Amino acid sequence: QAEDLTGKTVKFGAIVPASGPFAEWGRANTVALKMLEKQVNEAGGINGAKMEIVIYDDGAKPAQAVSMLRKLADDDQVLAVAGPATSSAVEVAFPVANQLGIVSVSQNSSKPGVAAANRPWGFRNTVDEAKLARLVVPFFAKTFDVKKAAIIYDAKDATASAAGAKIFPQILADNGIENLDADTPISFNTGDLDVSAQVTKLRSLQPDAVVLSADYSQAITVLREMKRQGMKTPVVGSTQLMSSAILAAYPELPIVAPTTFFAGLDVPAVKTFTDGVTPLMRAEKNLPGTIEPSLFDANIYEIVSLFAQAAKEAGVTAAPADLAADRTRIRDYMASESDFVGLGGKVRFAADGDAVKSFFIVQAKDGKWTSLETACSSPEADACAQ
Amino acid sequence: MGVSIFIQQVLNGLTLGAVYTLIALAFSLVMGILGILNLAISEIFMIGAFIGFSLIMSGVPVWLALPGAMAVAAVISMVIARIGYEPLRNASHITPMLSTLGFSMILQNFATNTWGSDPMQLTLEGWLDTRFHFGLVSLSVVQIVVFAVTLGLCVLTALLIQRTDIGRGLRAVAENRDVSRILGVRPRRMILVAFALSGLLAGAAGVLVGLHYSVITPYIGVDIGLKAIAVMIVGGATNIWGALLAGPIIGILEVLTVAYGGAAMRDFIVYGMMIAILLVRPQGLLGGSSKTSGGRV
Amino acid sequence: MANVLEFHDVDQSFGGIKALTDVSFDIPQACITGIIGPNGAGKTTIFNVITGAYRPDRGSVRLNGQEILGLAPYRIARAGISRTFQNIRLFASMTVWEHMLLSQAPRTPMLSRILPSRAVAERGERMMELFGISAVRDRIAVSLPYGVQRKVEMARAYAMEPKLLLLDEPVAGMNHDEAEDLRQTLQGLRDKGLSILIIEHDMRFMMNLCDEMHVMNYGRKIAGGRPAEIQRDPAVIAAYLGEDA
Amino acid sequence: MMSSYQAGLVADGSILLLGALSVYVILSTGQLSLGNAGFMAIGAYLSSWLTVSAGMPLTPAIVVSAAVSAVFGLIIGFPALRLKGLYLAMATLGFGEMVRTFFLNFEPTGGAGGFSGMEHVPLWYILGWTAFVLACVMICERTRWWLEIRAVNDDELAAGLVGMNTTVTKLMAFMTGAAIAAVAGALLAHQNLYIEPGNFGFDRSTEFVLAMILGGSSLAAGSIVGAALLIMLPELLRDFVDWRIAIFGALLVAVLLVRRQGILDRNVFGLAKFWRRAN
Amino acid sequence: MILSVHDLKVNYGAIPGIRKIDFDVNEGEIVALIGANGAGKSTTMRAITGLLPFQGRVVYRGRDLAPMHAERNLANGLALVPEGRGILTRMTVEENLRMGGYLRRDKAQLETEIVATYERFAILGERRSGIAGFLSGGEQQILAIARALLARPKLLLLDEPSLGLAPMMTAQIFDFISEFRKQGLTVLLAEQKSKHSLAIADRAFLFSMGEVVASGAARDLAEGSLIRNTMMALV
Ligand SMILES: Nc1ncnc2c1ncn2[C@@H]1O[C@H](COP(=O)(O)OP(=O)(O)OP(=O)(O)O)[C@@H](O)[C@H]1O
Ligand SMILES: Nc1ncnc2c1ncn2[C@@H]1O[C@H](COP(=O)(O)OP(=O)(O)OP(=O)(O)O)[C@@H](O)[C@H]1O
Ligand SMILES: [Mg+2]
Ligand SMILES: [Mg+2]
Repeated sequence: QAEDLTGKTVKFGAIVPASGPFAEWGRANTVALKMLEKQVNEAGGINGAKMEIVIYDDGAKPAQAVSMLRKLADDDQVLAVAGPATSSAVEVAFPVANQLGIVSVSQNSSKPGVAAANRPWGFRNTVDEAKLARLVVPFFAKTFDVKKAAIIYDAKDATASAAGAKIFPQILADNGIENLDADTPISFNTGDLDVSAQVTKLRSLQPDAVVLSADYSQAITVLREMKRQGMKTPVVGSTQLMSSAILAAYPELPIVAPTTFFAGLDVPAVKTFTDGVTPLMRAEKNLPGTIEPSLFDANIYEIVSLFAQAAKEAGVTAAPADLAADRTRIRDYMASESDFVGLGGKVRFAADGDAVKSFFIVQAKDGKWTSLETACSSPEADACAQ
Repeated sequence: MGVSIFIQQVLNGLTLGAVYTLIALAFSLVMGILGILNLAISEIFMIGAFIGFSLIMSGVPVWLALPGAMAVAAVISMVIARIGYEPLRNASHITPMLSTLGFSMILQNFATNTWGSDPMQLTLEGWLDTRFHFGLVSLSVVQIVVFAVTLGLCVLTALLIQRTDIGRGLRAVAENRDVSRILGVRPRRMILVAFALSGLLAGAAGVLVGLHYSVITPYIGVDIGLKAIAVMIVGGATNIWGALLAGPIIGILEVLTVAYGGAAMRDFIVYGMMIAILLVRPQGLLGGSSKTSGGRV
Repeated sequence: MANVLEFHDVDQSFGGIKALTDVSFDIPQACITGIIGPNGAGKTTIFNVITGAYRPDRGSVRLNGQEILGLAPYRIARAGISRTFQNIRLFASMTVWEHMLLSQAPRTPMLSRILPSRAVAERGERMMELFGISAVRDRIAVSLPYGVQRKVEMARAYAMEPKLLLLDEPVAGMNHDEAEDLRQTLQGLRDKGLSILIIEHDMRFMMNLCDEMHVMNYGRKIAGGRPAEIQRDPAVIAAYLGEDA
Repeated sequence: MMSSYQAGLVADGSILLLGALSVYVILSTGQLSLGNAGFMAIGAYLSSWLTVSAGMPLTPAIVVSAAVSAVFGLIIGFPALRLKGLYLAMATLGFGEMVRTFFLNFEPTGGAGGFSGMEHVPLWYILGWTAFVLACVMICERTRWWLEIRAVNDDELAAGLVGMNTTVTKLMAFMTGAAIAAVAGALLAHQNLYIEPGNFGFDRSTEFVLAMILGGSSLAAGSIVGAALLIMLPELLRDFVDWRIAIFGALLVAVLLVRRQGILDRNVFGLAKFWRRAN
Repeated sequence: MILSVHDLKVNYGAIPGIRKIDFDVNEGEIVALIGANGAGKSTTMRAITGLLPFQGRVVYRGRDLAPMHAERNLANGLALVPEGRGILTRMTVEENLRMGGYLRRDKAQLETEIVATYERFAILGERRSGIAGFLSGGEQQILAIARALLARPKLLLLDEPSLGLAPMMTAQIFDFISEFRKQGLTVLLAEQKSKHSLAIADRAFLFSMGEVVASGAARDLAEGSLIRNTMMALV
């Protein structure tokens, strides 16, 4: 059915935070995308057409994310966009995606309900924190024999505060775990260096476990303070904790989190990806020499791979006149049951726009993440079957 | 239990307050005297932290890393004085403030590109890692170092400003450049001195913060910087001792709000208190009263 | 003749300094009244009390019988007292012409301040002519020579259509001829009914100008009367004029 | 025809221009406000709540928000009367941070999770408001009333002594500035369709000040240039990738050094007048 | 000759401040610069002192002065009492006087001279720890002159020193100055009130529209009708 597109170019866009507080994410994302572009084109492109990924930086700022989405859609005439990353940017960008009729797929955003509110063009290749937490907490409680726990969260981060203030308390209650700070929640603000007061308070509650709902860069501050105050309570958190940087913060402490990807995962596709991209990232001047690909790199790699597959199979024409039709084709392909296989297994998108994929419950141990258990983000049986 | 937690919290607050005090001093050296808000001080503080970190990580002892980072910070501050302040001295006081904002962007971008945006972590070893325990209360050697250095630098700065010709010269330049020149003061040199001193203090604060919290990112400057400005204002920008009083007040207030209220309300309380103090004492707690501003008809 | 201003029993101190002690005098309508005295005697302080810049410890100041002590400075100005400053205070961003427009604004209602007005423009022109500053109308006022700035200040003060004009050392920085011109201008204004209170150290100028004079020393009024009497008063000679004056 | 990308930039620029004007009006009386993002937040949240939860049409919602924000301007303006220079700037900064923290904790408008559900406004609507506000300010600038505002800036004491009610002037400036910032906030909310407390931080307030000072703080028209520059520059510097922000900062310093009174100043117009008269 | 000025020219942007000024001052003299408003007296003084960029030559004690070096010129003994007094209003009277001796090394001697100043001008003594900005206009003028003399200048430039001074105080100030003259002080004086300054000056130069239009012994100028005529012609 697909026509031969030799000589043409199929363009996709990507919006990454390559400057500002998440610069490292964006810069690593860029490396992963460049690699993918090369791989696809070396393998014959998209039905003969060259694939091109136009990458813009939004500095994790909502206004710039929107500008870039418009620029990609209008000036660059891309067929679909990967990104933006942060939930704040996504909240503003998805309505514009709907307005313009172009797919926008976030690689990071895990704030509950964002894609669901922006049908039909907004998607997220992430799993809602609520779904993950529901499976992680019981597992964690059993493993560490948790009867009472205390929650600490980043009140300024929309995702972390939604999880910390609403989702985790509910899940603790559902699992019969006493929430020690239910009345006076312990929180801090993004960018805080000093969380000594919070940790002193946590310590004074003497919990069996600490629920840490924060982005890893903020979580490190908390873990460090726990270390300084000699607090040895196991920690459980959300996907936001996933980063190799967490591993160095408090190596003696068991830290458990859910994720759909981590660099040491023993799956062939992941190994190939990691082995391919790690040296490229480490060769970049603006990235640290010890960097490892993160969950977000895997996610954005999957997103554009999926675009490529959609373009191939749904038969885009890459003709300027068919732009709107091509975009719709990609959207329809994404919304339908497909057989796309990502790095960690099958990936599809539920009606709420979020990914359905398998995930792993991992624990930090000896400076690495170790997988403890595999699960599926969808309650339906075999939704994640390989 | 309740009491020792409280004491621990007060100690936490004092440590935080000491950090604020140092940065507030750095601000007030240029603001209290020259009347300009050097927003880049936040970033100089951050760079100081990174330089200190890098030096310590590469094996330089702390007693050498501290002055090293302070020196680098002072040089950056002097560059800002020459390029970002001097040529703009005749413009309204907002213009140099914005040019220092430009420098903050440069410094932050530089740090992101040099050290990455992810947190940089330091593992302390040897005597620095020691902690003393008094029942449930604990105090680290680094905390003691933070207190001692803060107090020492405060006293030195105050002596310099209040007891020497340099202090008078600085105030003269601030009030009227031409008049100070016909009295023999060299404005360019004076301003360089003020900026250098302020850089030294910010750099010291950076290293101490790095040591104490042992995690830093290129973005630590902004929030702490704003708080430090609040501390300077609460204490009274024209009085060096103001920062020494207001730093611990704000530090403890902040920590106690977090401990017994909630972090979410913290900034609300802190800035609310700042405004309240300004309403009662428009020149800050120790700032000279408006009488000394010298206006008469 | 009625008094425009009655300044009665005023004490003013600053910390330990008694700037005015029990000072009283009246300013008759359509008269030029002078205040002289050594440096720091309290002359400018009298102006500051009248215009509301200072709140005295005690006393009463009445403008046409109305108490004005305690009113906000802008209210006193609107009630008809305008002044110049010993340390010239012009608006740094404004041209001479803008000073003329501005000074007429406060007494008019809001709406007329927004709409352009021919009457205001005409009065502005007249003020500049009166004080001889039309030639510099578009210059930023503070960049003018010292003496010219004084004239701008006077024009600004007079443009407010005051009942009482307070002048603090107006001829400082003017040469003899300019002072003479100013004397004639001021006497002309007096003849049209304006009351003027003036501080000046130039005795020759004052003798020719004033209808009446008060002498201050160390915060107290030591003499008052016609210029010729003042000039012969031994207390005044000792405190202020010196033997050879 | 404008692409939607360009249209988006124009909308962003208009909103920034309104923000800059809100600072300009207050600064004209010599008071630096570093808290206008707070007024903007009030406008954004209140107008959004009115349109989404109370079902009010947008234009009256904006007017109401502006009025409420003006009341807050009055409340913050009163204490501001006692403060001078950077002390005042800090108090306004504190106010801005307090408003932000308030919305962070205020669950009825979503707290940290933000607020959404607004209807999109067309570009012409944003431009209309901007043009209206700009025209008002520029007309005021030519009146004698504006001379009073400048007089308060130049020498507050002398202004009082030559008969100006400086208290009223300063408070009016604060109220007007607060109202304009609220309009900017309302337009932002209905342009982005999602707002969160993080949108209204210190960086937003400084951006306003920056736009105004860069463009020229002695006349409203300057803010147009400043806002345009601030919106365009980051886009033009995209090629520099990693060093984009540093280069932006350096250019900023360079512009300030070359034109320390801002890109436009009163003389530009003064010259034009001079030219006309000469011919 | 302690100072000679050749072809001095200063512009304020597009506005000419002075066009062409030539004059000289001999060691130990009092020289008066007189002329109407805007004639350029203040501009000349500020340029010589090193506060303004200028064209032309200023030769002070045999050496050419570079523009804009007020600090260095003071170190070489050239002090200015500026128009408008230039008091540091936020400092105390005592601190202002101390600033007068900022460059002096003999701080002990300076202290005794400050005490002597207080004795001579009782007003300053009474207010030594008061904020200078609150002094009356005349008191500030006294402070400014006293402060300049504490720098031990060789050449003192006084811009309208009698501005705001009561007649007796003017006399006292000039007494004070003539005392310093005996110790080798030279004075350059700018005054509007020609009568006043001509009475104490040795020589005078008449300025008009930024140029020197007449000069001579002060006594001659005072008596002759030259000033009056020149001024009339130019106004
Ligand atoms: N705001 C103030 N604070 C402190 N002292 C003041 C203040 N205002 C005036 N004084 C003092 O009060 C006294 C009278 O001052 P005032 O200005 O009235 O003098 P004056 O008669 O105008 O003198 P001059 O002729 O020098 O101008 C002076 O000693 C002055 O220092
Ligand atoms: N800052 C300035 N900006 C622009 N022009 C100036 C400035 N200062 C002085 N001038 C101009 O320079 C010329 C000379 O002024 P200057 O002040 O030297 O005169 P002066 O002889 O001292 O007068 P006065 O006796 O009034 O003090 C005048 O035309 C004046 O307008
Ligand atoms: Mg006086
Ligand atoms: Mg002069």
